Amino acid sequence: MSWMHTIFALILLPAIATGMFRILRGPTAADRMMTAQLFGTCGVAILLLLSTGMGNPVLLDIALVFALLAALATITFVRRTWHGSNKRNHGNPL
Amino acid sequence: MIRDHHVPRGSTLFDVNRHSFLRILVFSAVWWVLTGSDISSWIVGIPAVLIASKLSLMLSPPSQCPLSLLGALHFIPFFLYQSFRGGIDVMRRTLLRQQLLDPGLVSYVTILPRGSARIFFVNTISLLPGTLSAKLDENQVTVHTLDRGMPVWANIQALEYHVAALMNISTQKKNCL
Amino acid sequence: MIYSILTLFDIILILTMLWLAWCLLNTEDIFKAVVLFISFGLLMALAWVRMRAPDVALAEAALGAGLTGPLFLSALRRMNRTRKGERRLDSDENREKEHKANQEQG
Amino acid sequence: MAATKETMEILYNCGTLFIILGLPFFLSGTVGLIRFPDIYTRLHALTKADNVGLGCIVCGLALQSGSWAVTAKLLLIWLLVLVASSASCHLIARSAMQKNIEPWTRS
Repeated sequence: MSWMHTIFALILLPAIATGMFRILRGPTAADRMMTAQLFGTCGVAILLLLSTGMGNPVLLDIALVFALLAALATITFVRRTWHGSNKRNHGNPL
Repeated sequence: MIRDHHVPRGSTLFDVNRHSFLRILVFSAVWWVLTGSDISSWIVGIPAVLIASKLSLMLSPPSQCPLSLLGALHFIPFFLYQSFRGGIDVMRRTLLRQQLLDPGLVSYVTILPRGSARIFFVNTISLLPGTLSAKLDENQVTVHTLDRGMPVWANIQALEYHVAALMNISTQKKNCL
Repeated sequence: MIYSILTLFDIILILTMLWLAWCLLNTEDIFKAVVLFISFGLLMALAWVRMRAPDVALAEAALGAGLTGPLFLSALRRMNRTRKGERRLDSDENREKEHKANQEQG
Repeated sequence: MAATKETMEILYNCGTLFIILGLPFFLSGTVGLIRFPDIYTRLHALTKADNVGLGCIVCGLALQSGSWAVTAKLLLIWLLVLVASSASCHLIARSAMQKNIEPWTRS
Protein backbone atom coordinates (compact mmCIF):
# COMPACT_ATOMS: atom_id res chain seq x y z
CA MET A 1 0.00 0.00 0.00
CA SER A 2 1.41 3.33 -0.97
CA TRP A 3 -0.46 6.57 -0.72
CA MET A 4 1.82 8.30 -3.20
CA HIS A 5 0.82 6.08 -6.09
CA THR A 6 -2.81 6.53 -5.17
CA ILE A 7 -2.39 10.28 -5.41
CA PHE A 8 -0.84 9.87 -8.85
CA ALA A 9 -3.80 7.75 -9.95
CA LEU A 10 -6.10 10.40 -8.53
CA ILE A 11 -4.37 13.04 -10.65
CA LEU A 12 -4.93 10.99 -13.80
CA LEU A 13 -8.65 10.55 -13.19
CA PRO A 14 -9.62 14.14 -14.17
CA ALA A 15 -7.68 13.59 -17.41
CA ILE A 16 -10.26 10.93 -18.25
CA ALA A 17 -13.18 12.99 -17.05
CA THR A 18 -12.16 15.97 -19.19
CA GLY A 19 -11.93 13.76 -22.25
CA MET A 20 -15.70 13.38 -21.99
CA PHE A 21 -16.12 16.82 -23.53
CA ARG A 22 -14.62 15.58 -26.77
CA ILE A 23 -17.09 12.69 -26.94
CA LEU A 24 -19.99 15.05 -26.44
CA ARG A 25 -18.72 17.72 -28.81
CA GLY A 26 -16.50 15.97 -31.37
CA PRO A 27 -17.52 16.99 -34.87
CA THR A 28 -16.60 13.70 -36.56
CA ALA A 29 -17.12 10.17 -35.37
CA ALA A 30 -13.36 9.60 -35.27
CA ASP A 31 -12.94 12.33 -32.67
CA ARG A 32 -15.29 10.46 -30.41
CA MET A 33 -13.52 7.18 -30.99
CA MET A 34 -10.16 8.77 -30.21
CA THR A 35 -11.49 9.69 -26.81
CA ALA A 36 -12.30 6.04 -26.18
CA GLN A 37 -8.67 5.34 -27.02
CA LEU A 38 -7.58 8.00 -24.54
CA PHE A 39 -9.74 6.32 -21.91
CA GLY A 40 -7.95 3.07 -22.67
CA THR A 41 -4.45 4.49 -22.31
CA CYS A 42 -5.28 6.52 -19.21
CA GLY A 43 -7.06 3.49 -17.78
CA VAL A 44 -3.92 1.41 -18.25
CA ALA A 45 -1.85 4.06 -16.46
CA ILE A 46 -4.34 4.32 -13.59
CA LEU A 47 -4.42 0.54 -13.20
CA LEU A 48 -0.63 0.34 -13.15
CA LEU A 49 -0.46 3.01 -10.47
CA LEU A 50 -3.30 1.47 -8.45
CA SER A 51 -1.65 -1.93 -8.55
CA THR A 52 1.18 -0.47 -6.50
CA GLY A 53 -1.10 1.84 -4.58
CA MET A 54 -3.49 -0.90 -3.51
CA GLY A 55 -0.76 -3.51 -3.32
CA ASN A 56 -2.45 -5.89 -5.74
CA PRO A 57 -0.31 -7.23 -8.62
CA VAL A 58 -3.36 -8.81 -10.31
CA LEU A 59 -4.26 -5.37 -11.63
CA LEU A 60 -1.36 -5.63 -14.08
CA ASP A 61 -3.29 -8.36 -15.92
CA ILE A 62 -6.33 -6.13 -16.18
CA ALA A 63 -4.10 -3.42 -17.61
CA LEU A 64 -2.92 -5.92 -20.21
CA VAL A 65 -6.51 -6.65 -21.22
CA PHE A 66 -7.25 -2.91 -21.40
CA ALA A 67 -4.28 -2.37 -23.70
CA LEU A 68 -5.37 -5.13 -26.03
CA LEU A 69 -9.05 -4.41 -26.23
CA ALA A 70 -9.12 -0.62 -26.45
CA ALA A 71 -7.28 -0.99 -29.76
CA LEU A 72 -9.74 -3.64 -30.91
CA ALA A 73 -12.61 -1.19 -30.59
CA THR A 74 -10.76 1.45 -32.61
CA ILE A 75 -9.83 -0.96 -35.37
CA THR A 76 -13.39 -2.28 -35.61
CA PHE A 77 -14.60 1.27 -35.77
CA VAL A 78 -12.31 2.23 -38.64
CA ARG A 79 -12.86 -0.92 -40.67
CA ARG A 80 -16.55 -1.46 -40.06
CA THR A 81 -18.37 1.65 -39.01
CA TRP A 82 -16.52 4.56 -40.47
CA HIS A 83 -15.58 3.01 -43.74
CA GLY A 84 -18.97 1.58 -44.40
CA SER A 85 -20.83 4.78 -43.83
CA ASN A 86 -20.04 6.40 -47.18
CA LYS A 87 -18.66 3.83 -49.49
CA ARG A 88 -20.07 5.60 -52.53
CA ASN A 89 -17.41 8.30 -52.58
CA HIS A 90 -14.41 6.02 -52.33
CA GLY A 91 -14.66 2.63 -53.84
CA ASN A 92 -11.69 1.10 -52.11
CA PRO A 93 -12.51 0.00 -48.59
CA LEU A 94 -8.96 -0.70 -47.45
CA MET B 1 3.01 -8.76 -47.66
CA ILE B 2 5.98 -10.95 -48.33
CA ARG B 3 4.76 -14.16 -49.80
CA ASP B 4 7.39 -15.18 -52.33
CA HIS B 5 10.07 -16.55 -50.06
CA HIS B 6 11.21 -20.09 -49.68
CA VAL B 7 10.39 -21.35 -46.25
CA PRO B 8 9.60 -25.03 -46.11
CA ARG B 9 5.84 -24.65 -45.74
CA GLY B 10 4.91 -28.28 -45.81
CA SER B 11 7.50 -29.24 -43.27
CA THR B 12 6.78 -31.30 -40.22
CA LEU B 13 5.03 -29.69 -37.32
CA PHE B 14 8.03 -29.09 -35.11
CA ASP B 15 11.00 -28.99 -37.37
CA VAL B 16 13.57 -27.00 -35.54
CA ASN B 17 15.25 -24.47 -37.73
CA ARG B 18 16.53 -21.11 -36.62
CA HIS B 19 13.30 -19.19 -37.19
CA SER B 20 10.98 -21.52 -35.34
CA PHE B 21 13.45 -21.83 -32.50
CA LEU B 22 13.58 -18.04 -32.16
CA ARG B 23 9.80 -17.73 -32.16
CA ILE B 24 9.40 -20.50 -29.61
CA LEU B 25 11.91 -18.65 -27.44
CA VAL B 26 9.98 -15.38 -27.77
CA PHE B 27 6.62 -16.95 -27.01
CA SER B 28 8.06 -18.82 -24.04
CA ALA B 29 9.31 -15.51 -22.71
CA VAL B 30 5.84 -14.01 -23.15
CA TRP B 31 4.27 -16.96 -21.34
CA TRP B 32 6.76 -16.59 -18.51
CA VAL B 33 5.93 -12.91 -18.25
CA LEU B 34 2.20 -13.59 -18.19
CA THR B 35 2.16 -16.40 -15.66
CA GLY B 36 5.11 -15.68 -13.41
CA SER B 37 7.24 -18.38 -11.89
CA ASP B 38 4.50 -20.98 -11.47
CA ILE B 39 5.94 -24.23 -12.85
CA SER B 40 2.61 -26.05 -13.13
CA SER B 41 1.36 -23.42 -15.59
CA TRP B 42 3.67 -24.90 -18.22
CA ILE B 43 1.32 -27.88 -18.59
CA VAL B 44 -0.85 -25.51 -20.57
CA GLY B 45 2.05 -23.28 -21.51
CA ILE B 46 4.10 -25.68 -23.62
CA PRO B 47 1.26 -26.58 -26.02
CA ALA B 48 0.20 -22.93 -26.13
CA VAL B 49 3.71 -21.78 -27.00
CA LEU B 50 4.09 -24.43 -29.71
CA ILE B 51 0.73 -23.62 -31.28
CA ALA B 52 1.45 -19.90 -31.12
CA SER B 53 4.82 -20.24 -32.82
CA LYS B 54 3.37 -22.48 -35.52
CA LEU B 55 0.53 -20.02 -36.12
CA SER B 56 2.86 -17.04 -36.21
CA LEU B 57 5.10 -18.80 -38.72
CA MET B 58 2.06 -19.46 -40.88
CA LEU B 59 0.64 -15.95 -40.61
CA SER B 60 3.83 -13.94 -40.92
CA PRO B 61 6.54 -16.08 -42.46
CA PRO B 62 10.13 -15.06 -41.75
CA SER B 63 11.38 -12.49 -44.21
CA GLN B 64 14.74 -12.50 -45.89
CA CYS B 65 15.64 -9.30 -44.11
CA PRO B 66 15.96 -10.54 -40.53
CA LEU B 67 16.39 -8.26 -37.56
CA SER B 68 19.94 -7.38 -36.73
CA LEU B 69 21.03 -7.16 -33.13
CA LEU B 70 23.38 -4.28 -33.76
CA GLY B 71 20.64 -2.40 -35.59
CA ALA B 72 18.32 -2.94 -32.63
CA LEU B 73 20.96 -1.60 -30.27
CA HIS B 74 21.11 1.55 -32.38
CA PHE B 75 17.39 1.75 -32.98
CA ILE B 76 16.04 1.47 -29.43
CA PRO B 77 17.88 4.48 -27.94
CA PHE B 78 17.13 6.49 -31.08
CA PHE B 79 13.45 5.59 -30.84
CA LEU B 80 13.20 6.31 -27.12
CA TYR B 81 14.94 9.66 -27.47
CA GLN B 82 12.89 10.71 -30.48
CA SER B 83 9.56 9.72 -28.97
CA PHE B 84 10.46 11.53 -25.78
CA ARG B 85 11.22 14.61 -27.86
CA GLY B 86 7.89 14.11 -29.59
CA GLY B 87 6.09 14.07 -26.25
CA ILE B 88 7.87 17.22 -25.08
CA ASP B 89 7.04 18.90 -28.37
CA VAL B 90 3.34 18.09 -28.08
CA MET B 91 3.31 19.16 -24.44
CA ARG B 92 4.86 22.51 -25.34
CA ARG B 93 2.26 23.12 -28.03
CA THR B 94 -0.69 22.17 -25.87
CA LEU B 95 0.21 23.93 -22.66
CA LEU B 96 1.54 27.23 -23.99
CA ARG B 97 -0.97 30.00 -24.26
CA GLN B 98 -0.66 30.95 -27.91
CA GLN B 99 -1.17 28.22 -30.44
CA LEU B 100 2.08 27.21 -32.06
CA LEU B 101 0.50 25.12 -34.76
CA ASP B 102 1.32 25.35 -38.43
CA PRO B 103 0.14 21.98 -39.73
CA GLY B 104 0.54 20.73 -43.25
CA LEU B 105 1.07 17.68 -45.40
CA VAL B 106 4.48 16.48 -46.53
CA SER B 107 5.01 13.63 -48.91
CA TYR B 108 8.01 11.33 -48.68
CA VAL B 109 9.22 8.58 -50.97
CA THR B 110 10.70 5.70 -49.06
CA ILE B 111 13.28 3.24 -50.32
CA LEU B 112 12.26 0.55 -47.86
CA PRO B 113 10.92 -2.60 -49.48
CA ARG B 114 7.26 -3.45 -49.20
CA GLY B 115 6.33 -5.74 -46.36
CA SER B 116 7.14 -5.63 -42.70
CA ALA B 117 9.91 -3.04 -43.00
CA ARG B 118 7.63 -0.50 -44.64
CA ILE B 119 4.75 -1.16 -42.26
CA PHE B 120 7.05 -0.81 -39.28
CA PHE B 121 8.43 2.43 -40.73
CA VAL B 122 4.96 3.90 -41.29
CA ASN B 123 3.87 3.01 -37.79
CA THR B 124 6.92 4.48 -36.12
CA ILE B 125 6.59 7.77 -38.03
CA SER B 126 3.55 8.51 -35.89
CA LEU B 127 5.66 8.44 -32.74
CA LEU B 128 8.32 10.86 -33.95
CA PRO B 129 8.20 14.55 -33.02
CA GLY B 130 5.66 16.44 -35.06
CA THR B 131 4.92 13.79 -37.68
CA LEU B 132 1.98 11.52 -38.31
CA SER B 133 1.76 9.08 -41.19
CA ALA B 134 -1.55 9.66 -42.90
CA LYS B 135 -1.40 7.71 -46.13
CA LEU B 136 0.67 5.02 -47.79
CA ASP B 137 0.54 4.54 -51.57
CA GLU B 138 3.09 2.01 -52.73
CA ASN B 139 6.33 3.69 -51.65
CA GLN B 140 4.95 7.18 -51.11
CA VAL B 141 4.13 8.11 -47.54
CA THR B 142 2.01 11.17 -46.89
CA VAL B 143 2.98 12.66 -43.56
CA HIS B 144 0.97 15.15 -41.59
CA THR B 145 3.17 17.50 -39.62
CA LEU B 146 2.34 19.75 -36.71
CA ASP B 147 4.76 22.45 -37.73
CA ARG B 148 5.97 23.00 -41.28
CA GLY B 149 8.98 24.83 -39.87
CA MET B 150 10.35 21.64 -38.35
CA PRO B 151 13.00 19.59 -40.17
CA VAL B 152 10.44 16.89 -40.99
CA TRP B 153 12.33 15.56 -43.97
CA ALA B 154 15.56 15.07 -42.07
CA ASN B 155 13.77 13.43 -39.15
CA ILE B 156 12.03 10.90 -41.38
CA GLN B 157 15.24 10.19 -43.25
CA ALA B 158 17.04 9.47 -40.00
CA LEU B 159 14.23 7.13 -39.00
CA GLU B 160 14.37 5.39 -42.36
CA TYR B 161 18.09 4.88 -41.99
CA HIS B 162 17.63 3.35 -38.56
CA VAL B 163 14.80 1.08 -39.69
CA ALA B 164 16.94 -0.09 -42.59
CA ALA B 165 19.77 -0.86 -40.19
CA LEU B 166 17.36 -2.68 -37.89
CA MET B 167 16.02 -4.86 -40.69
CA ASN B 168 19.41 -5.47 -42.29
CA ILE B 169 18.53 -3.63 -45.47
CA SER B 170 21.27 -1.85 -47.32
CA THR B 171 20.12 1.63 -48.24
CA GLN B 172 21.80 1.48 -51.64
CA LYS B 173 19.82 -1.42 -52.97
CA LYS B 174 16.36 -0.43 -54.10
CA ASN B 175 14.72 -3.68 -53.23
CA CYS B 176 15.92 -6.39 -50.97
CA LEU B 177 13.49 -9.04 -52.11
CA MET C 1 -4.27 8.89 4.81
CA ILE C 2 -4.43 6.34 2.00
CA TYR C 3 -8.07 5.62 2.73
CA SER C 4 -9.06 9.24 2.42
CA ILE C 5 -7.26 9.47 -0.91
CA LEU C 6 -8.94 6.32 -2.13
CA THR C 7 -12.30 7.70 -1.02
CA LEU C 8 -11.65 10.85 -3.01
CA PHE C 9 -10.71 8.67 -5.97
CA ASP C 10 -13.99 6.78 -5.58
CA ILE C 11 -16.04 9.93 -5.39
CA ILE C 12 -14.55 11.35 -8.58
CA LEU C 13 -14.96 7.99 -10.30
CA ILE C 14 -18.61 7.74 -9.26
CA LEU C 15 -19.39 11.28 -10.34
CA THR C 16 -17.76 10.73 -13.71
CA MET C 17 -19.64 7.49 -14.20
CA LEU C 18 -22.95 9.06 -13.26
CA TRP C 19 -22.35 11.92 -15.67
CA LEU C 20 -21.37 9.45 -18.38
CA ALA C 21 -24.45 7.34 -17.78
CA TRP C 22 -26.67 10.41 -17.86
CA CYS C 23 -25.21 11.54 -21.20
CA LEU C 24 -25.43 8.01 -22.53
CA LEU C 25 -29.13 7.77 -21.76
CA ASN C 26 -29.90 11.25 -23.03
CA THR C 27 -28.07 11.28 -26.32
CA GLU C 28 -29.93 11.02 -29.62
CA ASP C 29 -26.94 10.08 -31.75
CA ILE C 30 -26.55 6.31 -31.62
CA PHE C 31 -22.85 6.34 -32.44
CA LYS C 32 -22.19 8.75 -29.61
CA ALA C 33 -24.07 6.41 -27.32
CA VAL C 34 -21.91 3.48 -28.40
CA VAL C 35 -18.69 5.37 -27.70
CA LEU C 36 -20.05 6.47 -24.36
CA PHE C 37 -20.93 2.86 -23.64
CA ILE C 38 -17.37 1.70 -24.37
CA SER C 39 -15.99 4.43 -22.11
CA PHE C 40 -18.49 3.49 -19.45
CA GLY C 41 -17.29 -0.10 -19.64
CA LEU C 42 -13.69 0.97 -19.08
CA LEU C 43 -14.65 3.10 -16.08
CA MET C 44 -16.84 0.29 -14.75
CA ALA C 45 -13.80 -1.98 -14.81
CA LEU C 46 -11.97 0.61 -12.70
CA ALA C 47 -14.93 0.67 -10.34
CA TRP C 48 -14.82 -3.12 -9.95
CA VAL C 49 -11.12 -2.81 -9.17
CA ARG C 50 -11.94 -0.35 -6.42
CA MET C 51 -14.57 -2.74 -5.06
CA ARG C 52 -11.75 -5.29 -4.69
CA ALA C 53 -13.12 -7.61 -7.34
CA PRO C 54 -10.29 -7.80 -9.90
CA ASP C 55 -11.71 -10.92 -11.53
CA VAL C 56 -14.99 -9.17 -12.27
CA ALA C 57 -12.99 -6.19 -13.51
CA LEU C 58 -11.15 -8.46 -15.92
CA ALA C 59 -14.43 -9.81 -17.24
CA GLU C 60 -15.88 -6.32 -17.50
CA ALA C 61 -12.87 -5.01 -19.41
CA ALA C 62 -12.95 -7.96 -21.79
CA LEU C 63 -16.70 -8.17 -22.31
CA GLY C 64 -18.01 -4.69 -21.65
CA ALA C 65 -15.39 -2.70 -23.47
CA GLY C 66 -13.64 -5.23 -25.65
CA LEU C 67 -16.37 -7.40 -27.12
CA THR C 68 -19.65 -5.55 -26.78
CA GLY C 69 -18.14 -2.34 -28.15
CA PRO C 70 -16.96 -3.79 -31.48
CA LEU C 71 -20.20 -5.78 -31.66
CA PHE C 72 -22.23 -2.59 -31.37
CA LEU C 73 -20.03 -0.86 -33.92
CA SER C 74 -20.57 -3.68 -36.40
CA ALA C 75 -24.29 -3.62 -35.72
CA LEU C 76 -24.31 0.11 -36.36
CA ARG C 77 -22.99 -0.44 -39.85
CA ARG C 78 -25.67 -3.02 -40.56
CA MET C 79 -28.26 -0.54 -39.37
CA ASN C 80 -26.93 2.19 -41.67
CA ARG C 81 -26.93 -0.20 -44.59
CA THR C 82 -30.51 -1.20 -43.93
CA ARG C 83 -31.52 2.40 -43.74
CA LYS C 84 -29.91 3.17 -47.08
CA GLY C 85 -31.63 0.22 -48.75
CA GLU C 86 -34.98 1.81 -47.85
CA ARG C 87 -35.88 -1.15 -45.77
CA ARG C 88 -36.25 0.29 -42.30
CA LEU C 89 -38.09 -2.41 -40.51
CA ASP C 90 -38.69 -0.68 -37.27
CA SER C 91 -39.17 2.93 -38.23
CA ASP C 92 -42.17 5.10 -37.68
CA GLU C 93 -42.49 5.74 -41.43
CA ASN C 94 -42.97 2.08 -42.12
CA ARG C 95 -45.48 1.78 -39.38
CA GLU C 96 -47.39 4.72 -40.79
CA LYS C 97 -47.33 3.21 -44.26
CA GLU C 98 -48.63 -0.07 -42.93
CA HIS C 99 -51.26 1.76 -40.99
CA LYS C 100 -52.38 3.65 -44.09
CA ALA C 101 -52.45 0.48 -46.16
CA ASN C 102 -54.53 -1.20 -43.54
CA GLN C 103 -56.92 1.73 -43.46
CA GLU C 104 -57.26 1.72 -47.26
CA GLN C 105 -57.99 -1.97 -47.25
CA GLY C 106 -60.40 -1.57 -44.39
CA MET D 1 23.26 -5.10 3.55
CA ALA D 2 23.16 -1.38 4.19
CA ALA D 3 24.52 -0.61 0.74
CA THR D 4 21.82 -2.57 -1.06
CA LYS D 5 19.18 -0.90 1.04
CA GLU D 6 20.60 2.45 0.07
CA THR D 7 20.61 1.61 -3.63
CA MET D 8 17.04 0.37 -3.32
CA GLU D 9 16.07 3.68 -1.84
CA ILE D 10 17.82 5.60 -4.60
CA LEU D 11 16.09 3.46 -7.23
CA TYR D 12 12.76 4.04 -5.51
CA ASN D 13 13.22 7.79 -5.55
CA CYS D 14 14.31 7.73 -9.19
CA GLY D 15 11.15 5.79 -9.97
CA THR D 16 9.04 8.39 -8.20
CA LEU D 17 10.71 11.10 -10.26
CA PHE D 18 9.94 9.22 -13.45
CA ILE D 19 6.28 8.81 -12.50
CA ILE D 20 5.98 12.50 -11.67
CA LEU D 21 7.58 13.25 -15.03
CA GLY D 22 5.01 11.06 -16.76
CA LEU D 23 1.90 12.72 -15.35
CA PRO D 24 2.13 16.04 -17.26
CA PHE D 25 2.32 14.13 -20.52
CA PHE D 26 -1.03 12.53 -19.83
CA LEU D 27 -2.57 15.83 -18.85
CA SER D 28 -1.18 17.50 -21.97
CA GLY D 29 -2.56 14.68 -24.09
CA THR D 30 -6.04 15.40 -22.76
CA VAL D 31 -5.60 19.15 -23.09
CA GLY D 32 -4.45 18.65 -26.68
CA LEU D 33 -7.49 16.51 -27.42
CA ILE D 34 -9.71 19.31 -26.19
CA ARG D 35 -7.80 22.25 -27.59
CA PHE D 36 -6.39 21.28 -30.96
CA PRO D 37 -8.34 22.38 -34.02
CA ASP D 38 -8.73 19.32 -36.21
CA ILE D 39 -8.66 15.55 -36.19
CA TYR D 40 -5.05 15.15 -37.35
CA THR D 41 -3.56 17.47 -34.76
CA ARG D 42 -5.64 15.76 -32.07
CA LEU D 43 -4.22 12.43 -33.17
CA HIS D 44 -0.73 13.89 -32.73
CA ALA D 45 -1.52 14.94 -29.18
CA LEU D 46 -3.19 11.67 -28.29
CA THR D 47 -0.61 9.20 -29.53
CA LYS D 48 2.61 10.96 -28.69
CA ALA D 49 1.82 12.45 -25.34
CA ASP D 50 0.07 9.38 -24.00
CA ASN D 51 2.71 6.95 -25.13
CA VAL D 52 5.53 8.96 -23.63
CA GLY D 53 3.56 9.45 -20.43
CA LEU D 54 2.88 5.75 -20.14
CA GLY D 55 6.53 5.06 -20.93
CA CYS D 56 7.66 7.28 -18.07
CA ILE D 57 5.20 5.68 -15.64
CA VAL D 58 6.20 2.17 -16.70
CA CYS D 59 9.85 3.09 -16.31
CA GLY D 60 9.26 4.53 -12.85
CA LEU D 61 7.21 1.57 -11.64
CA ALA D 62 9.79 -0.83 -13.04
CA LEU D 63 12.54 0.94 -11.08
CA GLN D 64 10.44 0.74 -7.93
CA SER D 65 9.29 -2.85 -8.33
CA GLY D 66 12.74 -4.38 -7.94
CA SER D 67 11.74 -7.63 -9.60
CA TRP D 68 12.45 -8.78 -13.14
CA ALA D 69 9.10 -10.46 -13.63
CA VAL D 70 7.12 -7.31 -12.87
CA THR D 71 9.48 -5.24 -15.01
CA ALA D 72 9.00 -7.59 -17.95
CA LYS D 73 5.24 -7.46 -17.58
CA LEU D 74 5.23 -3.68 -17.44
CA LEU D 75 7.38 -3.53 -20.56
CA LEU D 76 5.03 -5.94 -22.33
CA ILE D 77 2.07 -3.72 -21.47
CA TRP D 78 3.88 -0.65 -22.75
CA LEU D 79 4.86 -2.41 -25.96
CA LEU D 80 1.26 -3.50 -26.53
CA VAL D 81 -0.05 0.01 -25.98
CA LEU D 82 2.63 1.38 -28.28
CA VAL D 83 1.81 -0.99 -31.12
CA ALA D 84 -1.93 -0.64 -30.66
CA SER D 85 -1.98 3.13 -30.50
CA SER D 86 0.41 3.72 -33.39
CA ALA D 87 -1.52 1.30 -35.59
CA SER D 88 -4.93 2.72 -34.75
CA CYS D 89 -3.56 6.25 -35.13
CA HIS D 90 -2.41 5.47 -38.65
CA LEU D 91 -5.72 3.78 -39.45
CA ILE D 92 -7.76 6.74 -38.29
CA ALA D 93 -5.57 9.21 -40.17
CA ARG D 94 -5.75 7.16 -43.34
CA SER D 95 -9.53 6.84 -43.19
CA ALA D 96 -9.81 10.56 -42.59
CA MET D 97 -7.68 11.18 -45.68
CA GLN D 98 -9.83 8.79 -47.70
CA LYS D 99 -12.89 10.66 -46.57
CA ASN D 100 -11.30 13.88 -47.83
CA ILE D 101 -11.27 15.56 -44.47
CA GLU D 102 -9.07 18.59 -45.06
CA PRO D 103 -6.32 19.27 -42.53
CA TRP D 104 -6.69 22.52 -40.67
CA THR D 105 -4.12 25.09 -41.74
CA ARG D 106 -3.04 28.39 -40.30
CA SER D 107 -4.45 31.09 -42.53
